[in-house]
Amino acid sequence: MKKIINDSGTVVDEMIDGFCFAHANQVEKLTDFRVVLRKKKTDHVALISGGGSGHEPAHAGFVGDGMLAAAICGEVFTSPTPDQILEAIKASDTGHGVLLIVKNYTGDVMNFDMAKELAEMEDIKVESVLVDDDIAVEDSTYTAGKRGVAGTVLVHKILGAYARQGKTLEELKTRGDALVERIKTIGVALTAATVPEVGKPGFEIGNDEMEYGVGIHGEPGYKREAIKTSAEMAKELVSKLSEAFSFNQDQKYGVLINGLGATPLMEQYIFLNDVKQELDNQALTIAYTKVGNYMTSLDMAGVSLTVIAFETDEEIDALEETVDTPSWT
Amino acid sequence: MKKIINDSGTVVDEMIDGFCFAHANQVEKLTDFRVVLRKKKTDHVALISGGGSGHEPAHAGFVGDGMLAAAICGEVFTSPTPDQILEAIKASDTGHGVLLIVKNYTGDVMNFDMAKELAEMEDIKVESVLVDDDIAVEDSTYTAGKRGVAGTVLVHKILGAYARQGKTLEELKTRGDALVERIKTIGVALTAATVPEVGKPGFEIGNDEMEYGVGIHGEPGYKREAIKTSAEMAKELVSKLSEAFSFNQDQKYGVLINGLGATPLMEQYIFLNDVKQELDNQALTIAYTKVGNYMTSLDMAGVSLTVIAFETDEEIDALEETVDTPSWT
Amino acid sequence: MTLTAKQTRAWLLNFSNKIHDNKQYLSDLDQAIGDGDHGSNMSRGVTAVEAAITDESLEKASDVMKKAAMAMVSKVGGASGPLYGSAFLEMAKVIDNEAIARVIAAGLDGIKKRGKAEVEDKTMVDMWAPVVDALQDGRLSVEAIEEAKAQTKPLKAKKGRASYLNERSIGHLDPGAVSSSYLFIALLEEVEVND
Amino acid sequence: MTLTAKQTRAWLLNFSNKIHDNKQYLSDLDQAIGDGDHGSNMSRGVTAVEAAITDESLEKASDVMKKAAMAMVSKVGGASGPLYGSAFLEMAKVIDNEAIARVIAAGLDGIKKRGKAEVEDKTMVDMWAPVVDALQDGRLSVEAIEEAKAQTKPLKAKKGRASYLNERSIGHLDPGAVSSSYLFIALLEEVEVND
Ligand SMILES: Nc1ncnc2c1ncn2[C@@H]1O[C@H](COP(=O)(O)OP(=O)(O)O)[C@@H](O)[C@H]1O
Ligand SMILES: Nc1ncnc2c1ncn2[C@@H]1O[C@H](COP(=O)(O)OP(=O)(O)O)[C@@H](O)[C@H]1O
Ligand SMILES: [Mg+2]
Ligand SMILES: [Mg+2]
Ligand SMILES: [Mg+2]
Ligand SMILES: [Mg+2]
Repeated sequence: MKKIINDSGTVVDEMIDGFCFAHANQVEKLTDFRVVLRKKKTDHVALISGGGSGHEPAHAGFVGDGMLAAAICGEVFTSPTPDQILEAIKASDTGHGVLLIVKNYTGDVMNFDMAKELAEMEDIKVESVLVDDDIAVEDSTYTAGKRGVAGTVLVHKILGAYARQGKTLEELKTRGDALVERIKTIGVALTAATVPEVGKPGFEIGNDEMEYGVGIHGEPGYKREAIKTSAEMAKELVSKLSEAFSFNQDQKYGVLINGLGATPLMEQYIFLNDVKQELDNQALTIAYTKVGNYMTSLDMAGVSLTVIAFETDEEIDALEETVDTPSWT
Repeated sequence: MKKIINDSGTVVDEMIDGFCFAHANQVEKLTDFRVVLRKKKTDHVALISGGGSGHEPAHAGFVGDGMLAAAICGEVFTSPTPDQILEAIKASDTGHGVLLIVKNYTGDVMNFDMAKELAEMEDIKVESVLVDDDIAVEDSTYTAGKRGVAGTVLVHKILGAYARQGKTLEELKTRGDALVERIKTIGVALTAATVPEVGKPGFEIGNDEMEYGVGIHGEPGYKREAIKTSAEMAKELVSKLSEAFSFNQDQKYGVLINGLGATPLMEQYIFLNDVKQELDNQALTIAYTKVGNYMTSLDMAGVSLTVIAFETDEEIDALEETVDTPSWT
Repeated sequence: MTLTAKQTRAWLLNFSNKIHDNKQYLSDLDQAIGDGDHGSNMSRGVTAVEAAITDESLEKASDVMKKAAMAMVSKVGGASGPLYGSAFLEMAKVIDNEAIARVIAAGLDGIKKRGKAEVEDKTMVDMWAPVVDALQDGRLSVEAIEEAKAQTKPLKAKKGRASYLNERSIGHLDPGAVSSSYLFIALLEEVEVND
Repeated sequence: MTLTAKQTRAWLLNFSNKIHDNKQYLSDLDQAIGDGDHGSNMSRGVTAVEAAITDESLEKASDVMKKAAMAMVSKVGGASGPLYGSAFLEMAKVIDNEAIARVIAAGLDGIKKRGKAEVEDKTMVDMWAPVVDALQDGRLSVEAIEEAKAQTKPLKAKKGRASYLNERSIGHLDPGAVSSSYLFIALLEEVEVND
């Protein structure tokens, strides 16, 4: 394992210290709780998110005016605990209530739920929106359901804009739940991530192999193949999304190409170019595009493709609105 | 070689197409010349930069209001040609003249010089600023001089702000030349980049080795060692900068931690935390900090550390000013 | 019979030792069908439990159990943190007044309420439920515990991270059921439960 | 004697063939002390040269040479593009009126002006300069060219990418000198130069 770290046990704390130093104008650390807070309090509903660390810039990079009021950092790839989340809620609430944006993993769901219950006992209004955009996993009552992945940052951005407009907690909850239904993601991994504490890659994969549908913690995907061209990968991923969406030529769509950590921007743009071809072939309207490392998996090579079906142009505007956060360009 | 590409011969064109599609609000392609242009013309001196491709987001990601008017994309790791540069100059000039920001490599210098001569023959006022911030290389009349690396993006940003203020071409040239003297960079690589056309890593390095001073095209560094902790790497790089600068406690400094492509943000923030310790030990004032992948080397793992010694607070303001480009946050 | 603070402390410290001893084994089990962190998660948790319950001023069993619950909740994270935390919290509510069978039953309710898993979903519920039954019948034994543990192997996971594996989760022990088995073996070792 | 358009075309096409034949070799030489692209840079360039000079309507040697110069300048990039481009451009200026020794001397001046290298800096200058001398004395031969090429090996690079290597550049042929050697061997093969 070659990493620029000091001690695998302290990576999260050192990262938070570096992060809060780098972005001292925008954020501050809630000492002892691994929470990154917006420096200037919001005068509207506070959006809070978080999860295991190792997905940087998610989630701390999206704290700031127009997006999150706080981000909670768990151990690497492990959900944060209810007390951390509770402190983030208490520090962020300005009387308008708090909306938790949670990725759908058993651990995250339970820890955020407990925090919600604890906060309600302290008379803070809390709602939560569960993001489960990863269509690589079957959604049925026989599984923990689909996972939350890169689409989560689109939820941060859109609801962030709505919150800034002064929408109520209930409105944000309703819109958030509806929004999540229209965001779907699917990825392809070329290499596995190495968790510092584990010291070796999370799964083995050949020098000429790739795997479709791998999760952002290295959860197994649905198909492993010899490495293909970007165009073929785009074809596969778009076809999966096409099944999941039943695309409609009268609707506008948005596309997020998300680098998983070790994949150069050059490849991400090439991949976008191929995704565009595929969507053009289906005569779809792409009204919004975003490319870059937003929800990573440490040093995993690969990309994910998120498509959002817009219901109104308001959503596009919400994505395009300028914000003041460390990592949203 | 595992890459998300189609054909190693067309990576640059496909990347530019993806890029211009993704950022259609801000930029457009100058067809046939691998030039990315700002969509809205500037009404002041036009800054232009470029170089070999493979350093994304440099340079096209910095095209837009407040930074560059155009970026020229060469083959991977190969300087662009004078005719490309000339077309970028002609398309960007609005009568206020054009400033070329050139990284100091023999190829880049000569190609940009030729373009300048050609443009002057067409009565366009052109000046250039040469960036040579990489202190890993000895600067003497017996070498091609220091290389231009990550510090280049600080030059784009600061001169971009000045240009937007309406400063003249001569003023920008003078300030740029002075600025470059106060920007120094040194890096450490953990792995080598793989150029698509070559198909294998640019140099061999052991699974437990790192090399100080490697260039952004894989140029050999000054020392290879077994992998160290982030704190030790910070100590080594800061000591090199310390020699080069003779640090002054009455001056303000800025720090850029630049990821080389495959290194996760988590590690970059940990590294920043250690760099901060080292600078604190010398009782230096850090008035500006930036972290992220700005001048990459394809899929190389590693970071570079750039320090700028500020002469005036105006420079800090120039760095902090909001701009409208694809990749500057 | 209800547990004293002293008995509760001894029980939890014994549990803690077993977790430390089997940390790597638990992570290995989790590597096979999860994300390989169950051992380090639990070990982080019980270390905090030890620190929280050594306080000799804790007089009632419920005080000790509540401290342990809070330690698990605030140090483990992941899925197992809230589950053990909820179990311990529900147990704390009744431990001063109810017999051990009712106490563990309360813990099981806590787990089921929090995690929404049922028997045969291949989770720690598949350890807690048979233990509650055995306690009610006054026949809890190491054999019964081992038996329950082994029965998680052929199951297909329907909850938690292992459920992403679908059929591929079959043939492996459930890590949470195994860590829970240590809790009940520790109970047997420290307390006369089948009285 | 001055060159005709036809002779110039034959010379450059011969050069082009030699570059294609040695593309990998030139890149390998560049891998040792540079960035490994000299072969592909030159091959991209001469492919463009071929296309540019086939036009039979080009009547003067200077027309052919100018086309070749523009092709090199606009297709090669890197260091060798502007250097070959400048050399060819300066040669185009005199080729219709001067003898070949003066033509190559003009090319050398172009290279030196553009790249600021002197003899013994381990660049293509170390091929061009001895060739100019030999032509002036009417004694250019394959042996002389090979000799000049070999002499770049012991030199320490002071210009271009190889200069970053400092002492480590010693012991390798300079790739640009080798590619230039093909230009002069092609010249010998197509034109009677030592008249
Ligand atoms: N919904 C659930 N109900 C009951 N137990 C569960 C549930 N989900 C997971 N578990 C238990 O948690 C264990 C995994 O815990 P752990 O590895 O610490 O958390 P994570 O899955 O977040 O990494 C599983 O082996 C299982 O026993
Ligand atoms: N300043 C210079 N003057 C003359 N020739 C030079 C100079 N710099 C480099 N060269 C020549 O260019 C060759 C390298 O060309 P090439 O590999 O195509 O460009 P790059 O170095 O940009 O990759 C060197 O072998 C050398 O002969
Ligand atoms: Mg986990
Ligand atoms: Mg080159
Ligand atoms: Mg686990
Ligand atoms: Mg080269």
